Amino acid sequence: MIDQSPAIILLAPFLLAILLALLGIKREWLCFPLVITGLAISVAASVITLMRVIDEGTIQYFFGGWEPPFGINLRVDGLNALVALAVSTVALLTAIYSKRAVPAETSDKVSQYYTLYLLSVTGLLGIVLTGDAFNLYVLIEISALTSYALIGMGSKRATLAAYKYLIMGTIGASFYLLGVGYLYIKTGSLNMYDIQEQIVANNLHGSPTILVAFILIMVGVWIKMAFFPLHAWLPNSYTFGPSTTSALLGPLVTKVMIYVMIRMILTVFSPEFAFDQLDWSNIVVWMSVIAILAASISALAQTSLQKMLAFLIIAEVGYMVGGVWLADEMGMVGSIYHIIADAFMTLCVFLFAGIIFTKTGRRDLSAMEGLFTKMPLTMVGFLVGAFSLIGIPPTAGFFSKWYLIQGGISSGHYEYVAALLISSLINAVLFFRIIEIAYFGAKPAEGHGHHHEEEHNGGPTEASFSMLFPLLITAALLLGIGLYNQEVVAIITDFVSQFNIGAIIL
Amino acid sequence: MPSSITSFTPVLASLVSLLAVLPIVLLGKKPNLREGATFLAAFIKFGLVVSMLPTILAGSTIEFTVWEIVPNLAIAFRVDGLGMLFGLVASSLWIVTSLYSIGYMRGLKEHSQTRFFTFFAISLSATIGVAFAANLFTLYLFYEMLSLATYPLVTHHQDKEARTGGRTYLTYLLSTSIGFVLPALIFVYVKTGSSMEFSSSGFLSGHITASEALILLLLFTFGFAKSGLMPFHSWLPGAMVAPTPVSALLHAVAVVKVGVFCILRVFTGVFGTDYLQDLDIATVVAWIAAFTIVASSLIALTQDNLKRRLAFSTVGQLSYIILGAALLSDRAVTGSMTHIAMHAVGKITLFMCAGAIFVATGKKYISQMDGLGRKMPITFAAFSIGALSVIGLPPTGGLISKFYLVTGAMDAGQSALLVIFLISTILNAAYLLPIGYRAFFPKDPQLAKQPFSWKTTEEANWQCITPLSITAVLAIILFIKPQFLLQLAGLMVGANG
Amino acid sequence: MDTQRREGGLWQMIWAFDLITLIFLVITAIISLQTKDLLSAAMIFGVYSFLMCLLWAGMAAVDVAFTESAVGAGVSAVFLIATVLRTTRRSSD
Amino acid sequence: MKSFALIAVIVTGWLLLSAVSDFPDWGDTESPANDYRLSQHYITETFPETSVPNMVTAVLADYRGYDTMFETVVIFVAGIAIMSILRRKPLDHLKDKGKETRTYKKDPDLIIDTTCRLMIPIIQLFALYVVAHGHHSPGGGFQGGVIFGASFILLALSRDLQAAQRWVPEKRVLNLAGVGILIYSGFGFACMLLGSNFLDYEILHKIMPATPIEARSHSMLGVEIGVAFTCTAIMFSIYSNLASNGDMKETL
Amino acid sequence: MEKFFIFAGIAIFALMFPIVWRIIVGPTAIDRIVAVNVIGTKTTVLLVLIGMIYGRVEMFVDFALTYALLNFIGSLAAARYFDRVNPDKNFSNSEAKEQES
Amino acid sequence: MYRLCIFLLLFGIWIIFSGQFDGFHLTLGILSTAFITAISSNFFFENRSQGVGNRLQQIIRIPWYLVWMLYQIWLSNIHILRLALSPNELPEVEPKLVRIKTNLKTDFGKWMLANSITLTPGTITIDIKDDELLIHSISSLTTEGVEGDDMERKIAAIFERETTN
Amino acid sequence: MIPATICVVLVCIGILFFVGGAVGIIRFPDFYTRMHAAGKGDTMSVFLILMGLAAYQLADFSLANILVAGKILFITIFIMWASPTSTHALIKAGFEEGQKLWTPNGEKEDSGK
Amino acid sequence: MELLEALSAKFNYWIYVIIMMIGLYAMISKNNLVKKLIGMSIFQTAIILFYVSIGVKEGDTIPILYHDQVHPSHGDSHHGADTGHGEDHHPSHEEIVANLHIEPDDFANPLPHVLMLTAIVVGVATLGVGLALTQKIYRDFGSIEENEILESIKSAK
Repeated sequence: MIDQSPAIILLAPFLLAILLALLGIKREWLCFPLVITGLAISVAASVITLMRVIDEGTIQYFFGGWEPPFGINLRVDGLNALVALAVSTVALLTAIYSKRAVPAETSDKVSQYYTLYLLSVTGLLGIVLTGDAFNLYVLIEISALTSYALIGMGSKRATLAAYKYLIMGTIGASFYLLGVGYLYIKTGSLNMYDIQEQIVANNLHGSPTILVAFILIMVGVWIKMAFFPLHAWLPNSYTFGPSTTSALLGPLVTKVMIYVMIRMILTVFSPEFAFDQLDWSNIVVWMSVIAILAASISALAQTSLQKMLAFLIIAEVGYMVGGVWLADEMGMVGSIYHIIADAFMTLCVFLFAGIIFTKTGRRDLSAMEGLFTKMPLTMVGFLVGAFSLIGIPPTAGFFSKWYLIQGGISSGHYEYVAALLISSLINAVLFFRIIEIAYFGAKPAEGHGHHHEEEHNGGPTEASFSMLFPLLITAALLLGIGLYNQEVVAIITDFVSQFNIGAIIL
Repeated sequence: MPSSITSFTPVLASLVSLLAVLPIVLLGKKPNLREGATFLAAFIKFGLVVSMLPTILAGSTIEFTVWEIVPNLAIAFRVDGLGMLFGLVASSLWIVTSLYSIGYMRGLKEHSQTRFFTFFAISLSATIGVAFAANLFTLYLFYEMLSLATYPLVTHHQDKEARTGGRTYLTYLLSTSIGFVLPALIFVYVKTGSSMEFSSSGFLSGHITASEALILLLLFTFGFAKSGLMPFHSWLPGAMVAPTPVSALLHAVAVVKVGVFCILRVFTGVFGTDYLQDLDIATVVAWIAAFTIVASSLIALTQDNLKRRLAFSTVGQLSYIILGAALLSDRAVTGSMTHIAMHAVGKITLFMCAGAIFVATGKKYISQMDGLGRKMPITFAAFSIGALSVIGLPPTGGLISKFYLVTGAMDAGQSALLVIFLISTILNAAYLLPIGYRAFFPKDPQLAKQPFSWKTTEEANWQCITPLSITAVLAIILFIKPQFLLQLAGLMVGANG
Repeated sequence: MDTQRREGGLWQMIWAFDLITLIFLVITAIISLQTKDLLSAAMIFGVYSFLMCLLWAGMAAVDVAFTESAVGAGVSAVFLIATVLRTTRRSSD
Repeated sequence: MKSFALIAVIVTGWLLLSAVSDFPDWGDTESPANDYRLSQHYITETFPETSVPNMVTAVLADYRGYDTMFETVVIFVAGIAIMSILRRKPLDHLKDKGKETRTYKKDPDLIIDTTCRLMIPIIQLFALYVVAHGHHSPGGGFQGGVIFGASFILLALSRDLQAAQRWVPEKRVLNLAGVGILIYSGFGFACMLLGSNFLDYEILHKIMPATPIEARSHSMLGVEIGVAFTCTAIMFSIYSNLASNGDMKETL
Repeated sequence: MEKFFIFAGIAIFALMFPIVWRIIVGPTAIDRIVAVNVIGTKTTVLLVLIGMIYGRVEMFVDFALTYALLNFIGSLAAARYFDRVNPDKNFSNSEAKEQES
Repeated sequence: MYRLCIFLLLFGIWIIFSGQFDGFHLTLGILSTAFITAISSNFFFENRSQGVGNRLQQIIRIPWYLVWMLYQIWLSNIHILRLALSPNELPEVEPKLVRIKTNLKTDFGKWMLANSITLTPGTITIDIKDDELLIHSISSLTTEGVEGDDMERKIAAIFERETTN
Repeated sequence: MIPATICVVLVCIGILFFVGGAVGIIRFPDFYTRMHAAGKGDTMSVFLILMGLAAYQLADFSLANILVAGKILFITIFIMWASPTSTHALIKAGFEEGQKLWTPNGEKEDSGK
Repeated sequence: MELLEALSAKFNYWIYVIIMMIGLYAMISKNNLVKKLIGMSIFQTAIILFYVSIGVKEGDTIPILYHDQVHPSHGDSHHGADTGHGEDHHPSHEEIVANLHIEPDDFANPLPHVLMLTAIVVGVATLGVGLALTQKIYRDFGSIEENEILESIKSAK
């Protein structure tokens, strides 16, 4: 069964999603255990796969027994395995969180919600693992369709946000598909590695078709990852959807799309093409600088916690896109590391936001008054996430920033470094604003004569175990990933070094 | 070649107060036991630091690598003369401050005392961490940790004023550390590719160009904004909203000293004085420091709030240290290292006095303190000693360090800066001495006529008085016996020469 | 059935066929989007799908044409009409 | 928005057109896509390897069966998604019934009803034929499923939703859809259990009375049936949700 | 013979033009629907014709049939729309006028 | 019995569809047909009281009717063609709505009648309620054919002979 | 050759009827009359064309081709079956929507298009 | 003339871009939610057109093997020989394959067709979900015009 581990990563949630759809309608209590089982198997398989990748190098898995390019294969290398592990872990943690949130927010549609949830995770895992460019599109659509529904199940405005997401998402996915078509028309292949081989064999790097394909795929993926000027769908989607949805999609969707971008640049088009031949690195890095700054500043203007976090995600996307396009090995390593780190730190803050929303029913920042005294453990979890987003050692966020800045400096993109730092500072302002509210809110409650109902009941109390547990685990993971960043980076460097990016720019 | 010994002690010294957090939190409901834990940790820490002293004085260093966290870059501890000096100051003063804060907090019946002591302990841990850091990276880690851990202390009152103060505090410290130090740090890492281990001759030479060096130097100097160098000084007066023990901690023991300590480390350990001399860029810093000295002294003169005046005084005094380092001559560097200790002792006395005054009478403003010396003779006596030490007059330790600084300036041939030293000393005297004078010899004839008697004194509780007396005495002792401090400082400079 | 390739002249004709369909496609696409009545738009979209289906049949993509005839022409037009019924028929653009 | 859209469209259009001149001509047999071993293999080796004359079906259900499984999942997801977005309890339909301005007719039209009545079984038979003959002629699970679903839609159109619901109640619809995917993935998992890769049908000859190559062919049929199940159920489910605005009462 | 089929096909195509014209001018939605229905029928025939051109009509009849069926469903659905909605004469008339302009 | 007939009928249709006579496909055909018979056989005939023989007779008679219908459709197409291509401004067109009554009892009969009316020249059934048909006629000339009972008798002769007995 | 001839003739007549239907659809004055053109014109022409094609298919007389012809016939039956129903459904819909009946008097207003 | 030739040889690709841009324009600029979805469908079909155009070969036929290629004995017996039920006189699969000769250029490239089947399915699924969202939006906001909805949100604030 060990040989099957890459497939099991995504087949486990898939199978259980179907079982859940069949069994869960009548028996609602069955939903949660099934979800957890599926994701736990997935996490275990991811771990096994990662071990295998470290031991054996790249793992191939041929669906249907057909060798590529004839069949579809999973091709797992260091990059895949890590991102898959991150995705499945985040999904598992969010699932644990969802135990109470889902029945509360989607009253009579629990089994449907969980089915979509698992399928969404399946889609994301599939995107990460597959070695086939077209299969990637199908899986993008699966994760997108499930996202639309998962968001649309939220409040009134969530539906509108989901609609917008649908339109933008379809444009993005279609651009991607078109890009694959442009590749196909020139190479005749769909397997990522085979496309690369064909491009090299036929010397297609100068072809305008390949160039347009590259642009299309990049723009498509940028739309899906909400890269700054194309981000319009994201903030409302993650604000008004159910909290579990935000906690699942917020950390994962954008990261997975960044993975796709990296995969496309490294594996399909080759870094020589993307960085050297096109020489766009400056433009894209500048774009990401603008993205980081604009998103951070927009985040400052928000009064709703979720929305603020949504803009932070957009800023983080800027980090990673910029990091990739620094055309520097360290930048690439930093971006990949940041994918993993950011998945967990966004998860952390979104879980926090979800807890606050379930506890107080409010989304604005003032909902958090005095939480340090009322919900100390929750706040501790949040603090770790916030520190990580700000980039305070020894959380994972610090180290990802470390590598990114290192890449920025060694490639001479000081504007990127500056943007990164400014955004860190803005994050600091954002989070300390929250911390301040949570810290200072407690005292006035004693003296002033406001008779809120909350205060009569003593206000919100510590979140339930099922909500708190994932938050604290995430916080611990953030610290763990931070402290053991060497090990993670070693895997990434192993992967990245084969592309020899550093040599290209010189 | 000084030998190096591998030992876990420096790590333990840093960790002990962090470990103390657990009992402090758990014993939160029982104040006596809780504070017992604090003391225990403080004494253990002090003991650990002192236990390393002989080794250091013997010319060896103690090293320990904990964790290689980023390729080539480890969290590592290394105790050398400068670190030892600072560690000694910090750990010894923690005991005093702990005692004092117990008095202060109980005296004022402050809320959330458990939280207070918790973060106090964490801050100390970070401080010792900074002191014993072996490389820039570790230094930065503990520096950040200190910034964050002191935030709840600064904003302890949780009122509007505390909110503003805390906001300023964090804004300055975090923005400079993230905005300046971090990029500089990574720049250094990228350029040298080394472990950034401090060494007495620096490790930068040969890796960077002169202009890069200048930028780096400025980034580091301004980046460690805890040193209060203008224009990044205004967090310091802002942070005066904190309870006095915290101010004492901030100004004397932990925060600002960490700032200047870091700058000293950058000058001596990262660039190396020789390299700086070659490049001839330190003068820029020296002049900024000089400007800060004069300007802050002038501002201090105008302040009525005692703590604010002391705060501006601190800004000036810190710049002495930076200036001393920037002069790059052996004596000046020695002076600035010693000044860390001297100023710490002096300034902590002053702050504790200010706190004691507040605890006893609730007075904050200098104009209210006419004749107070008669009610609180011990406090004001200590205050005067502290003031003398800060100004640099005998019989206090301040004189020693100032002497070295001035002679150092002469060595360096910077006669213009010499003038600055003199002017500032006069200004120091001008803003500190009148306080004591007014307290004992009030202008108001009615107050002046009041007879002095021990019975009418309204001193603060003994937990407040004891520590400030101790530090006042310490200030005098340091005048008499400054040798080991000088020896420690000399270890650094000597290795340099 | 002969298994020979069809001769070139025929190919030209098929090409002409293709061309007409494409022009029709553009026309119907524009009409469908410009009509202010959503019900009509839905039906015209159905015509668009018909033409697509023809086009694919003409390009030898039988399976695609089959799917399009099943989905595009039938089901999605019905879905659109259902939505028009459940929302509103008027459109401002 | 309009001018922005225009700019976006023009830029994209220019971009796309700029590559057109680089394309091989339409219908070029020598173009890379047509000349590459991938498509050549599919054309020449499909029958030898799978004994299915319809290359599209073979590629769809075997070579790229993994894709098709997810294609089915897409349908399934769409069904569940629409249900979860729209479906509401009849209760809140009653609540806002006062606001309804539309009236509905109950009695079915005789002509339409009779026509559809006679048509439906034949349509269903046709649908099954399409599924079963996907190997030899165009068609397959998806198309057959849609047609089968259309027969239910036709019933709902000619009478009302309840008539169709009596036949395929909502719960059964969902079960059918799930079972469809389960059938599909079941073939895959069976292969896994027998020790081969997911969806590697060849190994199924151990449990099927067939040679390995026939096992591929037969499994493809099985897989198509699974697809058909899902499509049928979901198409009807989508229709009934959309047309009744989620309360399952009235449809078109 | 194939050429004849192609000509026939093009002729039928050409006959779509008037119907498309009807679709464009309307004037009401139901007129358009009628026209769409007619186009659907023509398409069915065209599909069989294409099958003849390819010489493999047995492959094309299947979906020509599907086509006829779903075209029927489509126009039925459109008709049922009017069945379900209250007659709203003002709307359809004003809408018709908008179309003309 | 009824189901068996349906089964055979459907199986015949399957054969036309399928065109594959090997065992495998025939098995599939039998399975599919059985499945459809099982789920939707009762769609075919509303009134099952009639015997199989009766039905067979009806089926035999239908083609003749269909031929007649084809002729009618042919006529109606000629009619349309004439109207459409006449150079004048549609001389004969004089549309009106006509209501007629029918004596047919069964739904199937009415259905047949309505569709026949639709396909004969110049008339279309708009609505059918109970035994009343609403007919749109393009000109008064064409209405005669409908009102002349000819068609109704033919239909009755095929489908409702039993009921008249 | 005979089947081909039959085919050509039938297809041509069918197309002619298509022309009738198409012209009718644009020329007739109101919805109901257009419905006549649409409903009737299509039925016969589809029948003829498809029969023509079926006849051609039978040129090579084999079982397979008979079945194909049968299928084409089936399409024809289907269309002739469905067409009156959809015609009816649509005209009923138009009737219910309130389409006005055209009268020769009002001709001048409407026949402009 | 050259231009015309270039145009005609790649006519499909030109038209696909035009259709796609029509769809894209509608998706971005239309206010009506249903119109946007129609635009989206048009946009997606344009891509399908592109893909299918790739697979066309001059003089090709549909990608299904000829009946007599698969059933060599067909000409005599009018019976298809099924591979699964090897009665004695029917050739086995191996024999058929051994005699099989397939000229790749005869058949259209099946791969784009397969891909586009999936794309169509995805298209209809997206359309369905979009329509469901539209209905829910109408239920919640009473309008399917984007600007009206945004206004009502603004005024509700």
